[in-house]
Amino acid sequence: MTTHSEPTIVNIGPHHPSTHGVFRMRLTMDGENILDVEPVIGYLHRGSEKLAEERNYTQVITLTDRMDYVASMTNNQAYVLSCEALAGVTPTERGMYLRVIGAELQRIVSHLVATGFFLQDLGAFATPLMYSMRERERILDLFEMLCGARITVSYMRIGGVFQDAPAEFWPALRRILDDFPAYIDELEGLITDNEIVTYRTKGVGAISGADAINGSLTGPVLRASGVSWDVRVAAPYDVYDRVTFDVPVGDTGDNYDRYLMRIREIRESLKIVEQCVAQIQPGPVRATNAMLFRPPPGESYVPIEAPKGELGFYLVSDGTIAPYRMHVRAPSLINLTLMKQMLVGWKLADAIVSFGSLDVNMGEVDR
Amino acid sequence: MTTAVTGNELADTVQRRFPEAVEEASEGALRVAPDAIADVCRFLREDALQDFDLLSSLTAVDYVEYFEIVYHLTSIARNASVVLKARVYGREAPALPSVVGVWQGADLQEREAFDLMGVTFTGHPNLKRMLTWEGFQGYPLRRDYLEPPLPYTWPQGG
Amino acid sequence: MYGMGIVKGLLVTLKNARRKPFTTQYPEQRLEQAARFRGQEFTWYVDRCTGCASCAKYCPLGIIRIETDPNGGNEQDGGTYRVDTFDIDQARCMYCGLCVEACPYDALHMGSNFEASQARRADLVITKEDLIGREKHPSTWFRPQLSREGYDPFSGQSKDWHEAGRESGEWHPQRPETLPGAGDTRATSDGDYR
Amino acid sequence: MAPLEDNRIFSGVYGFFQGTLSAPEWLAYFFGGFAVIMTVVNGFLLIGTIFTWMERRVVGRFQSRLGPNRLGPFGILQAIADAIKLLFKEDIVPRRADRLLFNAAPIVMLAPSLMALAVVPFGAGSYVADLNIGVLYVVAMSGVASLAVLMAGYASNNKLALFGAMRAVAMLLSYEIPLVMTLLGITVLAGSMSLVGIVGAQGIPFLLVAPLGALIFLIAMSAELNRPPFDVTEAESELVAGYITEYSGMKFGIFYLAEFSNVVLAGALFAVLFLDGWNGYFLPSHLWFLLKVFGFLFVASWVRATLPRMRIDQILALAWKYLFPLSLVNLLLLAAETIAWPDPSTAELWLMAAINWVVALAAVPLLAMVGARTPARPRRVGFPQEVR
Repeated sequence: MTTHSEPTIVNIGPHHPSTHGVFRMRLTMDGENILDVEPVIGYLHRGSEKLAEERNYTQVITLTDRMDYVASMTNNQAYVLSCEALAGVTPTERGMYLRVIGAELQRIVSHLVATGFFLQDLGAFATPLMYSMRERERILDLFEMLCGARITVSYMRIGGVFQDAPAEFWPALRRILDDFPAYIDELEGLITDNEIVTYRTKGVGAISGADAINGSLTGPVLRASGVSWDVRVAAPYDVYDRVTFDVPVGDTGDNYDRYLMRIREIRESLKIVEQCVAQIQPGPVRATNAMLFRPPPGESYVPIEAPKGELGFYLVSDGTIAPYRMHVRAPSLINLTLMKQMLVGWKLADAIVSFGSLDVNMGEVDR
Repeated sequence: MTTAVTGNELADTVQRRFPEAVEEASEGALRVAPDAIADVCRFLREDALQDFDLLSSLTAVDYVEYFEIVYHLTSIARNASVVLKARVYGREAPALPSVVGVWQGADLQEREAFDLMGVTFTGHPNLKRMLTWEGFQGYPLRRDYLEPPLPYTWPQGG
Repeated sequence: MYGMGIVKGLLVTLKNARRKPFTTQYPEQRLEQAARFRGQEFTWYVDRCTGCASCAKYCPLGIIRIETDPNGGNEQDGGTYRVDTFDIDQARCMYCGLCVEACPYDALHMGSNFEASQARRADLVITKEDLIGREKHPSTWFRPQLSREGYDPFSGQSKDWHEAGRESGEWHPQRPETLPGAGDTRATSDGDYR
Repeated sequence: MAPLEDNRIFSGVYGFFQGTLSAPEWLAYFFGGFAVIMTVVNGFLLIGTIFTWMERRVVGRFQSRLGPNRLGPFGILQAIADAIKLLFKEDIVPRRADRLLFNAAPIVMLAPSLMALAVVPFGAGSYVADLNIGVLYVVAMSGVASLAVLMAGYASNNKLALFGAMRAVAMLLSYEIPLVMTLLGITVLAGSMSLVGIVGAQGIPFLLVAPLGALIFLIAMSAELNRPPFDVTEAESELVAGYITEYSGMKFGIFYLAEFSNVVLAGALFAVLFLDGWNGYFLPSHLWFLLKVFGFLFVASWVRATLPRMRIDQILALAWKYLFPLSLVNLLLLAAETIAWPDPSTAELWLMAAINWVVALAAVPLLAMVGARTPARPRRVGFPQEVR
């Protein structure tokens, strides 16, 4: 006699240990295999774009910190660059260098978090996560020295940064730059050629280069699929045209490659910070001291390479002190487009790992 | 450096292919008739010369008299970017063809524009609310959206 | 060989087991904080405050409440108002520091404490009396004169308003018209920024 | 089979009741046996509780943090504090759960591991019972535990728990076979199934003599106990807490204690079967036994702190395509050697050890290439009508 069975619908999230914030997947399952995925988002929607219309340009900076709460420095940078393009303000030299140092340190922090939680999803009992958090804390101490806060930094202002780095910042940065490569080798030793990790992530959730471009994926996820597209190289902003670094590119675009991209990008970021520290000159750190920034009417969109992908603020100004419309091109949201294609056909365990490898931050997805 | 293709340069190539599509070409962007947007986008993507294969960002802006949908396109091979715009009039049911057929990346961005601005994209596979819950009435990002006075109870969402 | 990756991982864990734990036991031991730490319990010098309320205007959340008495105590010649109430609602404050940045007279400074939690939400509102009576340990956030002097809010003694010093004029935020390349930015006659 | 009388605890209590209280003979016998059981079960559960504390400290140490250190010296009372806390926690039974099965599951999980203690020799001459089919008894007991996981998963009316239960059934049963094969190998080598006999026959610790057997035992036992890298039944990153998602209060406490006590039991078995039980120089036999068990527990915590989890189909592939042939090779090898040297002296044991090591070092990588590879992308399993 034939046993009749039909697909079960399993809800992963919104209250679930490994959904990187508040995210829900309605999986239609046949036993362990996934037949259909429907991501449900919006649990962390705070209406940042509506709020921005009631705040003046400098107050919106505190809003941008809280979008991708793991990489607030690069959020500030994207917003401030867009404002400067709006009013034609050119930031000071030292301000730009400090911005790039902050952004690259933030990229290292964001990739550490992504790698740590990627291993946590794979089941390693929080040990790689603890190592990543331990190193992340040392960089957050630097941020605390630089701008007074560890997570919501609000460090950048239109025209540069709000205050110069304190004297004890540079030796502390020097210490980190010296012993970080050794630490990254240790973290890689724990993960990269661990048979169980390769066994579970190689070939899982692969996306081809063409599909990735068509699905507007950007950042490490796109580069893992073999497409060499990095906004820092394509459209250099701040001082990225004066530093040399290479862009790691994967080949198959599976979970393993996405993890490798992040580890290699951490090494590249270290190189960039090294060059910035060498090239930085004393000088003013802020072009304008304007409290009420009032750009001429117009619009601007300056994309940057945030840790999660291409982040850009589309600002429309009508000449008043508040932006008329602010739209955030959120890389985390758009990287979710191809999730169904990545997960269908795989197992329940792979769904969590593939979602983890996309390194999505719910604060940025829902805004 | 990404060469920003201006609206004027693009105007005549698009004009030749789609005579009545171009409404206005300025330094910053090329404004196209709303119902021709899908065809122009397909042309810009598939044409070997243009090759805009990455839809960077899709935004809806509410200018009270009309809604303006802004498309930021990028060509990875040519390292070029262009801004395409389309204006949709009327506030009850503004609609224009969806470009999900051209770039799959537009899927979630169009759903967000529909959810927050109320612009329907015809031909979108599952145009549903994304950020607000199913029982939500009104489109919050519109300039004339007024939060109903408290205490209000939304019907139980899906 | 098949098992080598796993063995290497195990050795890395073993190597880390020999290192000293990096966690600090909070109530007994404390992390040393940076001088610029944006903490709770603001430092406010009543003698310097002219009641201009630019901090209240500039706060993104609008949680600073200032009531001044314009016709009353206009004793100081500089045309300052006497401040009757100066409440900061710390329950909703996010410690972004924009109020400290906006204060043109260096009267308001960020605090450097993070243990000011209360049982009831209403107790979280700091009143004028609290601010005046409190020990003054201003953080050096957006106060270059304090960081230049190497002041450490965690060890130093309370700082009187004379010693807090004041930064030169160009450091403080300017009125918009001094913005290079910006259009006419003065407020229109009917008061709103049209 | 040593009679119960010469067991020190039993004879002490029996004498006390018989002599001073001049109680009837059957009552003294009852209390004598009860005392023996009390000491063994409580001792075992105490070690289980200590292991929960030890695991948290050791894994903490691996993660360069401290682990519990507030209650008692080095936080040793943390385990007892957890037990007390769980006692007072609210005990929730889900609405449409199968009440009988739901309440029975924790007991069915803990009871077999306690019963399996009867045959384990803790020291020179101190064991509860020396059954001559000791190994078969242990295998029977470990089979029951997998039943408890299925009962818990099915009874708690929760999809994630059901997933945990289904995975448990598949994994535990398919790892039973390599486990039994290895125990068979050891029995053949030692010539007797009684654990005391096996300890006696170990001139050299069997770990050296049968390395392949030890490796398979370790892997199969860690799968039986849901220990990483095989903890798919309560995978906290996928199934929230697997089959014990719906459990709270002391029922969860019993499950938690049962899981850790099973690991201690596995440690005891590994010590008896492969590390020559309580034999050792200078130190008293009980201390040697404890040292060996805690050594195994340290390695278990070490593995738990490092290795990520494998996917369920990879685990099954590992069992059937890799461990099963490997255990056959091991069994064949040991059987041949026992025929060649029926009653092996120490010298012959060393010879057998040499052969076994060579074969082990050859067989493991060779089979790894062939057996353990599973198709990275499983065949598309769809329903007749593909869902949307």
